[in-house]
Formats: sequence, C-alpha cells, structure tokens
Amino acid sequence: MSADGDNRLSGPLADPAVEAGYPPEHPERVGFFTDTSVCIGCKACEVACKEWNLLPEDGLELSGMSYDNTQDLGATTWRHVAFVEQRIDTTTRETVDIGMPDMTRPGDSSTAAVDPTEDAATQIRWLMSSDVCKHCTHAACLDVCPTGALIRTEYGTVMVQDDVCNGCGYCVPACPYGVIDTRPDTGGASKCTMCQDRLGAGETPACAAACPTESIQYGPLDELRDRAAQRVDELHEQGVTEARLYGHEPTDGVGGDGAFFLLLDEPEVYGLPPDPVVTTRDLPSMWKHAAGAALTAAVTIAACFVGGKR
Amino acid sequence: MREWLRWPVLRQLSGSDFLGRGRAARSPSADEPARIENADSVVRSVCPYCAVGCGQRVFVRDGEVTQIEGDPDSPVSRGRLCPKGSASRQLVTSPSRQTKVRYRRPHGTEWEDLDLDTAVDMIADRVLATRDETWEQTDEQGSLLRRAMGIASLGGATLDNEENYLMKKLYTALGAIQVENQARI
Amino acid sequence: MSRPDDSAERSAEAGNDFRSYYGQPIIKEPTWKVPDVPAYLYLGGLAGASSSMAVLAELTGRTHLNRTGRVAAAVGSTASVVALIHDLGRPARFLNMLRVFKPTSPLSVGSWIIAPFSSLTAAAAASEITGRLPLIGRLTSISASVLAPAMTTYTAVLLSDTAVPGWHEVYRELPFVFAGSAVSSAGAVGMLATPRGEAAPARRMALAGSALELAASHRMEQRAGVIGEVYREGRSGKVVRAAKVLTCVGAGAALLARRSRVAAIGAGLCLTAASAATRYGIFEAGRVSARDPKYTVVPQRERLANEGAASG
Amino acid sequence: MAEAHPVGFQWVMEAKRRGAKVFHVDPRFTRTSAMADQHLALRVGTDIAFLGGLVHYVLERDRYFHDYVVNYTNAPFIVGEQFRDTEDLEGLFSGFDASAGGYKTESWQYEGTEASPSAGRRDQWQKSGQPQEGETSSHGRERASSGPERAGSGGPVYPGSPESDPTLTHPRCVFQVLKRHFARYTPEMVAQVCGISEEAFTEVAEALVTNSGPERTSAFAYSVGWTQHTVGVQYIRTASILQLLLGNIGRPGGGILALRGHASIQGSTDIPTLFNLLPGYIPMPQAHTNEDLQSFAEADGATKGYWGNMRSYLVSLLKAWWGDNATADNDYCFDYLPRLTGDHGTYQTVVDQIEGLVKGYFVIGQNPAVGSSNARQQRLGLANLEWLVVRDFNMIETATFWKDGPEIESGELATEDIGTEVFFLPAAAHTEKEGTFTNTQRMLQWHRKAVEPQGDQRSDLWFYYHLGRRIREKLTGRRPERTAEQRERDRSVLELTWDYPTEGPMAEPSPDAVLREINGTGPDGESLSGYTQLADDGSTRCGCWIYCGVYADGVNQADRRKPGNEQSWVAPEWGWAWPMNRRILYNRASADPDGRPWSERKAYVWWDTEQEQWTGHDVPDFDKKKAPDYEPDPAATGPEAIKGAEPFIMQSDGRGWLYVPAGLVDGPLPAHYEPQESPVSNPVYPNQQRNPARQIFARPENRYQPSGAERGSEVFPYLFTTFRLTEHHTAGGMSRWLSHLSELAPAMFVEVSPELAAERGLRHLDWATLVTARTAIEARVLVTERMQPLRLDGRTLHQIGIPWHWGPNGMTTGDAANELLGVALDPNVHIMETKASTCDIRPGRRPRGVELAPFVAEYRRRAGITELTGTEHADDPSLTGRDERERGNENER
Repeated sequence: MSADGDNRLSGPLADPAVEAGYPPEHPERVGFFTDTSVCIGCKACEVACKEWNLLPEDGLELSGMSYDNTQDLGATTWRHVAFVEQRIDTTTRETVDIGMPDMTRPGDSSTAAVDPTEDAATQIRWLMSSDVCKHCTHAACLDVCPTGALIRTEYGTVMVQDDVCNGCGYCVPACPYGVIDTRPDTGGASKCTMCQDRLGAGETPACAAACPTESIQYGPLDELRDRAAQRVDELHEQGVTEARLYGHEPTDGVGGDGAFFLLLDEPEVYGLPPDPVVTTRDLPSMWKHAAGAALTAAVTIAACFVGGKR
Repeated sequence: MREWLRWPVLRQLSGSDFLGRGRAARSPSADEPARIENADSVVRSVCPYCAVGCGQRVFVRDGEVTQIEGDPDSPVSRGRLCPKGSASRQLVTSPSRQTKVRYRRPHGTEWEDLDLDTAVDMIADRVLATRDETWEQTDEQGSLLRRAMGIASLGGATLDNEENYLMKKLYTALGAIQVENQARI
Repeated sequence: MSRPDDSAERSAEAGNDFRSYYGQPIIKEPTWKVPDVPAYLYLGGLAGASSSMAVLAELTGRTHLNRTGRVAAAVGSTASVVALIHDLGRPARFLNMLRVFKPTSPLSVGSWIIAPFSSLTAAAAASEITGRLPLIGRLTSISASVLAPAMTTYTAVLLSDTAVPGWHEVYRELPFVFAGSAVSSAGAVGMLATPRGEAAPARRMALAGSALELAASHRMEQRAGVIGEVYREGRSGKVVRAAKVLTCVGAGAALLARRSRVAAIGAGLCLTAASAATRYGIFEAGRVSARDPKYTVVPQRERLANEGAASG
Repeated sequence: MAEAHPVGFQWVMEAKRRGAKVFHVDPRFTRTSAMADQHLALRVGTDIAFLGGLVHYVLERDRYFHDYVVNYTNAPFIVGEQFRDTEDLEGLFSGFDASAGGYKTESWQYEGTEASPSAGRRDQWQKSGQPQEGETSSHGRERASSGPERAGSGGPVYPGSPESDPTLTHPRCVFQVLKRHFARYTPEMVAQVCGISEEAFTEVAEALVTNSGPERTSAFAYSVGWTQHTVGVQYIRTASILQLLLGNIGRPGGGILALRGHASIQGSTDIPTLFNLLPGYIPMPQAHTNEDLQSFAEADGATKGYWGNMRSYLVSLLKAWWGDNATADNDYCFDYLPRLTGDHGTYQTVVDQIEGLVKGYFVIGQNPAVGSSNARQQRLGLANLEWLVVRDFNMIETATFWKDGPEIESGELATEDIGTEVFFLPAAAHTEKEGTFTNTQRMLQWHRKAVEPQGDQRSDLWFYYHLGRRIREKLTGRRPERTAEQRERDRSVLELTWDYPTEGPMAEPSPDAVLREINGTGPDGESLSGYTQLADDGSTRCGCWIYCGVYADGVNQADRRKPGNEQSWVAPEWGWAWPMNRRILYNRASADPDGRPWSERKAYVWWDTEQEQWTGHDVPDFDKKKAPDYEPDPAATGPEAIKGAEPFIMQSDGRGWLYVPAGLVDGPLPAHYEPQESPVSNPVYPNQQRNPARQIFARPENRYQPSGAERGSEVFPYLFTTFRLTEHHTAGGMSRWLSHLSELAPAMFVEVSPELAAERGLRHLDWATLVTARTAIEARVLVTERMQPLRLDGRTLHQIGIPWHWGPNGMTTGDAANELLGVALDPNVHIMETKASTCDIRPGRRPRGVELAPFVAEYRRRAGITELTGTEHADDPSLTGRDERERGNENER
C-alpha cells in the first residue's frame, strides 16, 4: 500500500505510534504481560476494570464453566478470567482436558469419570488466566474502522473513541481474538483502553494496579518481553516445561501483541486462537481479487450489450 | 470554517497520519483527564471487607466518592485489592443502600416511615423498659448480678474499634451482658 | 511462539479433534443484523451492475433498459445506504462514515464509493423520470458508471476483511461470486422491468452472471477446506443450496424469457431471490463459522503444522 | 488463603518466588491449592490427627529444636501423679464427669503447684478448696476450675514454680507425656483417619522439619476451617505444640497466623463486643467468684508475667468509664460491672429468645438470619422478640424475616402473628466516618472520612453515643419517679463518662476523642505512651490497656502512613500494632537464651551487649533493659518474676505451653475426636466418638444426627463443609447487593465429585436438594474433579462443598448453607461447628411451602432421631433442665 511495504498492514513494526502519525518523541509503547502461572483467579482485575471504566454488570448466569461466570470478553467486560480444570501427568507434563462435566445424567453416557487412583502420576490442576484486549501491533479492529473511532494512541495501544463510533460493528468480526463488541445499551463498540485516561495521569491501568499476585504486569513493552523470557526460563528450570509465551513475537500474525501472556497449555485451551493473523494482512490481495472481479463484471456486462437483440 | 478545518480527512492529507489510524483520527475526548486527576480530595482509608487491612485511596468530587483503589504506600497490600476491595466504590455508592429509617410495628405487614430522631427516642424507651423489666440485682444466693438479661446485641466485627468501645461501655453500664459479634461465629 | 515439541503433532490431527475453552467461540460473531446487512450486500451489487447496464443501454439506444438501470441503480444504492444506516448502533452518526478516509477499511472505501455513487445515480434517475436536465442526467449516469464495477465487489472485500473464517478464507473467490450475483441480479431486474424487445442484454447478463456466480461458488467451496462445511451443512448450507437451485432455475427461465413474458418474470424473480439468498447464505455461513471454535482452531493449527514442517 | 484473603496471599507468592514450599491442607481443592506445591485433601474434621501425626513425626525422630524446647517451653515441667492421659482412659483424660459432660481439671496440674485458671474464675476455687465443677444453670455450666472465658488472655496463672527436668527424661515431664500421648498418631493412623496417603503425609512432615531450626522457619496460616469445630481450640493447640517443638514461634517467618475474616474482627475481640471479656482480655467478673475488686485482681497480682499488673489495667479501665466517680473508696465502681453466670454467648442468647427471656436485640452489621448456624433457629428467635434494631447498608434477611423469611413461605409463621417491632436504621459506610480497624496482624489503621453519609445514614458511633445520651437524659428526667432501687441501678449509667465532643450538622461524636480515651491519660491529662505506665491507684485512665500507646505523644499512631518502600521490611511506621507497636509477638524467642540471634539469617531481636538493651528490627517484646542472664528474686511477682531467658512474658511462667495444666475445659492435650456429626467411627479412640466436653443444645429445632456406627447414620451418608468464595463476603450483606460481585458468582451452588454425581444421579448445573435433621436446601450442582472421594479402610467417602454466602434477598439469591447446620459448640470458646457435618443429597429442587417440614421429618424418622441422638457425654444445659414429659414425647417441629 505504501513505501513502507507490508509493515503498514502486517509484519514486525518497531513503533506503531509513529506509524500512526505521532512524533518520535511520543511516550514508550506500553503493554500487559499476564503471567498466568501466578494467577489465583480472584477476578480483582475484572472488578477493578469495571469500577474504573464504569461498566455495567452483564449477566447473572451460572455458566458451569468452573468458576468462570463471566464467560468471555465483551463490550462491558474488558478483563475475563478463564478457569480450566484439568489433569496433568507429573512425569510427562501431558495434560488431560476435563472440560465441562457431562451434562447428561452420569451413567446415561459412556463418559464415566476416570478413577483418580488408577494413575497416581496424574494430579488435578486448575489453570487461571486473565484475558484482555491484545492491543495488537497490527490491529484489525482499528484498520477496518470506517469512522476513525478506533485509533492507535501515543502509547502504542488501541482504543475506541466513544464520541466518534457510530456502531457499524465492523470491528467486531475483524478481531482475531474475539475481544471487541458493541454495547447493547449505547450501540457503540467498546473494549479495553488500557485505561488511557489513567496513563495520561501517570497511573497504572486499574486491572494491573489491583492484581494481588502481579500476574498482570504493566509497563514498557520491551521490558515486559525481557521479563517474560526470564520467567519462562525460570519455570522450565523448575520443571514446568509446558510454560510458553503467547503473543510476544513481533513476527507473528499480528506483529506481536501489546498484551501478551505466559500460558501453561495450548492457547486454544484458554479460548485464544493458536495462530491469529490480522485480516488486513491480506487486504491488498483482497482488493486485487475484487478489482479483477469488478473488471470481470464490467466486461461481462459490456459483452452482454454486444450483439443483437436476441 | 473552523469546523471544516478540523475534518480529519484534511488532517490525514496534511499530517503524518495518511492512513487515518492515529493522530489524524483523534478526537479531543481521547485526551480527557482521568477522574482521579480532578478529584477534590484523595482520602486515605482501609478496606472494609476482610481483616488483611489493605490500604485504600478514596477519590472524592463534589461530595461524592468517584473512585476507590488500592493505596500503593501500604506495606500490607502494596496498592493491591481483591475483587471485593475493588468493588468498594460500588459498596458505598450503591443505589440499593437504604437512606431512610424503616419501621415495622408489632404484627405489622408493611414497612413504615419513621423519623430518625423519633426512632432513636423510641429505641431508648424500649431499652429502658426492657432493662427494668428483666433486671437481676442478685441471684438466689444473694450474689451480685446487676444485669438486664432481656437485652442482647450482635455485631462489631465490621465496625471501628471506637464504635465497639462505645457499645461495650454503654451495654456494660446498662447491665446488658449478652453482647456478641462475629468473632464467636 | 515457543511451545512444546509435540504440539505440532497433536494439532496435526485434523478434523474434529481440537481443543477449546468449553466449546466457546474464539472470535465474536458479527453483530450485523438480518435483513439489514444481506440487503445492503444485495442492493449494492444490484445498483452497481444496474448502473453499468443503464449507461450501456443508453449508449446502445435502449431507453427502457436505460431507465430501468438508472432507477434500479438509484433505488438500489439508496436502499443499500438506508439498510446500512438502519444496521448502525448509532444511526444518527452515519455521517461519521465520511469523517476519515481509511484505505485499510473496506467499509470506509465503500462509503466513499457509495456516497457519490448514490448521489449520482439518484440524480440520473431523477432526470430520467422527470425528463428534466437530460444532459446532467447523462453525465451523472456516466459518472456513476465509473464507480459501478467497484459497487459490485467491494462488499465481498468488506466481508472477507474480517477474522470470520467462512469469509476470510475465501477472499479470493468471494468477489467473483458477488460480481456474478450482481450482474445476474441487475439482469433480473432488467428482465422484469423492461419490454422483452429491449431486454436481450439483461437476459444475457442474467445468464452470464449466474454462470459466473455458480462457477465462483463452486471453486470457493472447493478451496475452503474444512470451512467449506459451513457452505454445505446446516441452515447456512441449505440457504446456499437454495440460492444455487434458484440460480439454475432462473437461468433456465432466462433462456426462455426471450419468447415468454411469463418466463421473463419468472426468471427475474428467481434470480432476484437467488441473488438475495446468495448474500444471505454467505452471511449466515460466516456467522456459523464464527460461532464454532473448530473453524478458527483447526485451520490455524494446520497452518502452524505446515509452517513447522516447512521450517523444521 | 488465595480464596478469602487474596491480597494477603501475595506474600505467600512472594515467599514461593524465593523458594518457599507451599502445602495446602483442605478438604477441597481451591484457588489456594492451585498455587500450592502440594494439596492434601483431608477428610473434614480430622486436622488434629494430621497435626498430631506431625507432632509424632517430630518427637519420634528427635527432630525438635532442642535448645528452644528446653529453655522456652514447659517441656521440662513435671506433671502431677494424678494425671491420666487418653492413652490410659480410652480417649478420656482424668477428671471426666460423665453426668456433667465436663472435666474436673485439677488432676491436670504440674507437680508442686496449684494451677488454677484465671483471675476471673479463681477465688471460688480458693474459697471452697474444691472446684465446683458441673453446676448447671440455664446458661450452661460454670466451669469454675477451667475458666474458658479467660483462656484467650494469656493463660492461667499459678503461684510457685513447678518441678522441672531439663534433661527431658523424667517419665512425667511434659515432654515424655507428650511423646506417649502422640504415640498413636503414626503415619498409618493419619492415613486411616484423614484419607491421605502415607507418602503425601511424609512429604509434608519432612519438608516441615527440614525447614525449621536455627536457620529456617515455617509458618502455619489458618482460618475458620480450624476454629469452627467442636474441638476448634484444640486444633490451634496442636499447631501450637508443633510450632513450639520446631522453634517456630516468636521468630520471623514462623508463627501460627490466624486469617481473620472481617475488617475489625480482631479489634472487636480486643475491645470486645463479646460477653465474657472486658477491653484488653480482662475477664468479665463472675457472680459467684468476683465479689470485689480485691478478690478479682489479687490472685493475678501474686503471679508472674504481665498479667500480674491486672489490677492496674482494670482500675484504669474503670477510671476511663466512670471517671471521677470511680474512687478507691467505692472499689473504682467495680460493682457497676454486671456479673456472668455461665455461657451468655450468641447461641445461648438465641435459645433464650425462643424461650422468651431475651426481649430486645441489636443487630449491628451482622446477618444472623442467614449468617449463623441453624438459621431457622435464629429466625425463630427473632420472631419471638419484642423489639429488634437492625443497622446495615441494605435490607438484609435479618431485617425482613417477618415479611419474606423462609418460615413465612413454609407457613410455619405468619407475618401478622409476629410481634417483633423492627427498627431498620441505615448505617454509614467506612468512607463516611473515621476510626480504626484492627487487622489480622493486630495492627490498628485509621481510616479517614471522605464524604458525609446520606439521609438517615449514621455511623454506629453516632448511634450509640446519641442512644446513650438520650438514655441518660431520660433517666435523669425520670429520677424523681424512680424507686431507690432503680436509682441505684441507674447510677452506672448516669455516672458514666459520656461527654464526647460532637461536630457538624449531624452532631457526629469525635472518634479521635474516643481513641484518646482508649489509649488513656495520665494524671496530667496527657496521653500515655504505653501500658507500663498504668497504675492501680486511680491516677491513670485507659479504655483498653493493650491499646495504650496508640495515641503516644498525643499523636494518632494508627494514622501513620509512611510509605512501605521508605522504611524497613518490618514497616514499623505504618499504623500501630498492639502491644507497643510490636509486629511479632514474643519476639525475644528469635534470640537464643544468651540473647544472640539463633542465626544471622533469622536475626530479628537481640541483646546488644554494648548498649545493654534489647534491640533489632522490631520493638522487642520484652523488658528492654532485662539482660538475658537476669534471674528473678524468688519472691518477685509480675514482670519482674520473668527470667531474662523466658520469652513468653504473658504466660505465668514465661514459657510456651506444650501441655496446658489449666485454662482449657476439654483436655490438657489435643485428642482427635470425630465431629458432632460424622459418618466415621473414631479410629483413634474407638470408645470416644465425639469431644466428650463439647457444648450442645438438644432442642426441637436443633436435632442432631447419628454418627459412625450409630443406627441411622447411613441416612446422612455424606460429609460436607462450608466455605467462602473470593467473589463474596460472609453472609453476603456486603456482596450480594453489588452487581460487580454478584455477576462473578451469580448462584448458590454445591461442589460434588463426578463419582458422587454418578452415585446420586446429579447433573451438572441442575438442582440438588441437601437434607439434614434441621431442614433441606437447594442449590445448583457443580460437578468437579476438584472434589475427590476419599478412600478410608476400603470404604469410599464423599465430601460436598457448600458456600455459605447466599440468602433470599439481594441481587443474587439462594438458600443459606446455615439452614443445614446444627448448633454444636467448642466448649472453650462457644464457637459452632460449621466445617464438618453430614447430609444427604438428591437431585431436584427441594419441597416448597408446607411440604418441606414433613419431608425433613421423614428423614429424621428414618434415621431414628430423638432428642437424645448425638448427645452422649455432652454439656447440654437444656438436657439436664428438661421436663421428663417433654423428653418422652418428642415433638418434632
């Protein structure tokens, strides 16, 4: 699309704020590193976020998904703690999903519970992870927004300007993580702003400020990436070989996330896509194909006028 | 004309944000100050839920609590709060909180309104009547009892020490001994 | 991403063996409403092809067909805008669509296309109906026709440029499906509203559009891999199949339409319904693919496995 | 801890980061378990067996901290010949009186001493020469020789010095008694009782002992999972024994940490809204033993340790309350204090409400209608009052029981028939008033006022101040018409110091002035700086002696807020901890007998030989100038009688007690007894199923269930325990009304294992009904592998987890777990057993309306429950006092 080549739509990008027109002396890019290995599932992040951003309650439903009654991120839930109950073989570190307990009456189906004494090497573990908007380096929501309501901020984060958004909803299916949504009460799109206003005041985002165990760490993204790499090494040394980072690579499909994670299992187990790609990476190709199709249509129509009246 | 010049498309064309993904598309709302910045006062407090005693900062504007968050200075909590502590603003500003005295007369089927002053006065009368009615000066053997067994109280663990102190002092002087709180439960 | 060595193997087991978070969707289902957005898609395509048809009709002296095309383009594009506005969460802020020009946003690009296009076609249609300012009418009609081809396919990009597997993974074929559908829908309207004598190009458009649509659809489903399921199975699959049947029937009728007014009307109605159903079916298939985490996880896992195989 | 105290848990995570191992012992796999290195799923109610196993492990392998044990504990003291252990008496200690359901405790004493419990109970014993154990009144037995009402205050006292054997070899020394007593608690026994593997047990035991000693310390953190049992006090005792043996008390990183659940539950114990205490753990006087100040205080005056100054503390308190009216001539108004005659605890009070004895009830920030055990019993009590005052934020169940309580729904009560007059007064929140909370570390923190309360909302300080003011005005006004007797009665009220300054339009009394009164003043009216300044001659005033110093130098020390990162890791300049701002109690034990730190790594407080005083990171919990080699004069009393090498200065011998010669009513050592209701026969002492001295109330609304091998126990085959969730608070008064919390845990549920679900046909997310002898409740089912069946002796046992936050009112509603529980109490502290009981569970919703009572009655019939069920060997005033006719004619409600 431009002289910068692919960088404007995908691939590693050193400074997304400059890309979005901010002068080079803008503040450092900040982000979240969520270390799920120390998350205690207290949901302080969820409440602190709602309290600060004045978000309403959005459902009093017992989900049955372990202790997760929030269920997903949404327009009025900008932090969501996932709970995964599973078995792990302590020698091989292989995990066995438990998932939602069978909704049928036990005995009616063949999925009888595993006898825990059968395999002494497996033990129960309970994964908890606080999910949030990833503040992608290449943010599809922002790219597809027709009004400029979604913008890149000077901190390299992505936010919705509520006074601009007309509720077209395009950002909703564009997000590869299923983060952003429109609010039924206001009609506008809404998601984590990384507490843009608090950042302006020199404060930490509400969720990270509340987090009792420093599972949610906020800071300059480069620092967080270093810290995360160290933490993974540490866990590997302790035998937690399944620890891995998610969303930290600038070479990934979204150019790296502004909010990345240390996970203890595959991303999809936490409801995260295993290999997200910003949809606009393919936009040039899409337009090429569309142009070809449009041309085809034009030519076809023209051809239809060639010839007689038959 | 000025409105027209603020049209982001013009900013896109004239500025560094040709694609309109940042600076050019920015609305003044993106720079609105945080409500903790324009608070009239920031009050140091302590979380009212469990006994860890996390520090809280209470932000006030126009006589209303606008935000409650952890106090980073506290060596107990280092600025952190659990979900309950984080919900403190909702606790104190919740519209479900009662603001008026409610009264139910004996055998009544509905709540009634009652003036606070009248309520306290009526309670004082009840206390004195029950005290006299159930007073025990001595037991059968003549040992001093000096108490009123008709009055009991439950509560204190969520209150301030000063409040517990006045409660215990007043009850003891009245001879009410069945004074208990959550520490027993 | 660093991950255990065995993960690639595990994920390589394709099909239904995938892991998820309690079966919850990973991406959000579009909030776009029915019939607003399918109508927007259909009407935009119809308007675009109709505009081209009008200009060519005028050039070739087919006044009725010109009139039909002009009116269809104007009504279609205006209704398309109305449908879009109706779908907005905050309709009063429709004009914010022109607040910025976002080359990265197909909806922004589309808005910048549809805004002049609908104005021009409206002017052209007004001139045609009132008979006033014919020169202006002609100029606006011709101007609109420059934008017309884009009108037929930009909505395909609009859908493809999302994380919805059923739309994104078929971004190469989808514009051709839309183009074919647009041409055939304009042809259908041309057949319906134009005397048979002038309607030959419309009939040909109906046939050619249908052929293009069917061919592109077929190719799309072939190439979609596991995601192709959403175009074959369930409710969305039924709608897509119905659209195809209607297209075939409509095209067959169009072959007879030269001789029969009834056939012409039948073909026009069938193809109009087919075109609308195509848009609706594709819309619905996308929603299904968004709801089931399988369509997000399995293709991504396959991609990773392939990358792993290539690099490892 | 991660569940109920998440922010406190950050320090566990911090320790873990530095290499600490975390073991979580809990019947349920919780959020804490998820973070622990190992989770041990004990059978509910078996912690004494588990901890006793650890004690056994330490003793058997000689892994105790020898120098610490010999010098700082009562291990060398010789126990009297008359003492018989549970080993000798098949699960009972000597002195048990089966007819009274309690112990005569004098046989537990040391040789050569006459141990007696406490000032509050002693002189009756001294006068008669014979403890009058077993007397029963309507308020429970007065346990003259044990004084449980005083046990929290620092232990009983005894004159003289016990015989001692520093070699620890005398067969009757405490150490040897301990060894014999815990010999049964082998790893095999632990496995059999608790349902955990021997390997898992050994791993914990080994980790614990290797992480204790001069270089390392281990800590125990507990909460009501330990206290809410019929043997709750003995749970803590077992942990104390273990930690003393390992040398983990009084040292950094050690201790037994109570994680308390309410903002000032510690404060409301220190300044007690509790029947048995006066501020600072001074016991309330007893009718039959404390006739005057002299007899109340003198025994303490003759003893060692800081309780020797009891008279100073009490006289200063009386001076604070009755001011100039309290003089030496009138015993400083000692006779204005009402007297106790037994248990006047909250569960006894509810019984008295039902019996019509208690007529007026203040409920202040509590919600007994759903928050206390046997909630129906609580509501029956509320319904039988003349008047009720409820002060809270929201319309809690205790305020609305007459209108929409479960008994209205079931038809048992009708609104029109309930004569209770109810006053609901809206309360001010913590942001709307100032004052101090005392946190779980004994630290007072002042919270400042941010905004004014709205409408009729007032602080409780306002309410009690103005209520008192009005009462005094009325009494003054009515004085002419009062009889002489009544006027005498009124003097304690009218002469009370009640002149706090008020401010603002609401006339809010000054909490600052109250805190100054609590701190105390000297003859010059200036604030005192510490309790050592208190005098027994009426020259000082102090509202709570342990809080003396909180206003030292005229400064509100509780309001100190020097940022944590600008001071040492002990952070002594944030808030103020009692006593004397000491952050670790008995910290003299962090140094060896010579006053040197046990190790550099664990240095905390030590003797500075150059300065000749104690110094360190914390305020030394010791006489600052008392040298380690100080030997008291044999005739010395009070603090002067404590040696320079005896750290436990509140104890009457300066030592930590492995064995408790007096002060407890249910044994000098802990022994495993099954909970009041258990499906298991006691494997440790087969002839003694339950705590023989437990306190129960066999009443129609409080029926007990058969246990173990008793007929009918199979009707209630499942164990259950109640628990808290992170997302809610206690009985829900501060969480169920908040949307941001309610949405996180939006429905009452129970946790069951997949195996139990299969056994009972329970479906995930469907409804289940839980039944006990009291009633039935319903809840949604969460089937989770976090709940694991136990295998005991080839038998499978299922445990059910029940959160107790719900009730019928608020934003998220549900049946209260407390409906299920009966009231059976620990006899020392009268705390109920909520953490272990039995029930049945079945799919579907519970019967509603009039169908509920017959449904539950049928369960009782099937289990053969009578009023005698589960009452053997127990202390139950209602049993001995009851009519034979009623006994024979079981009237089930």
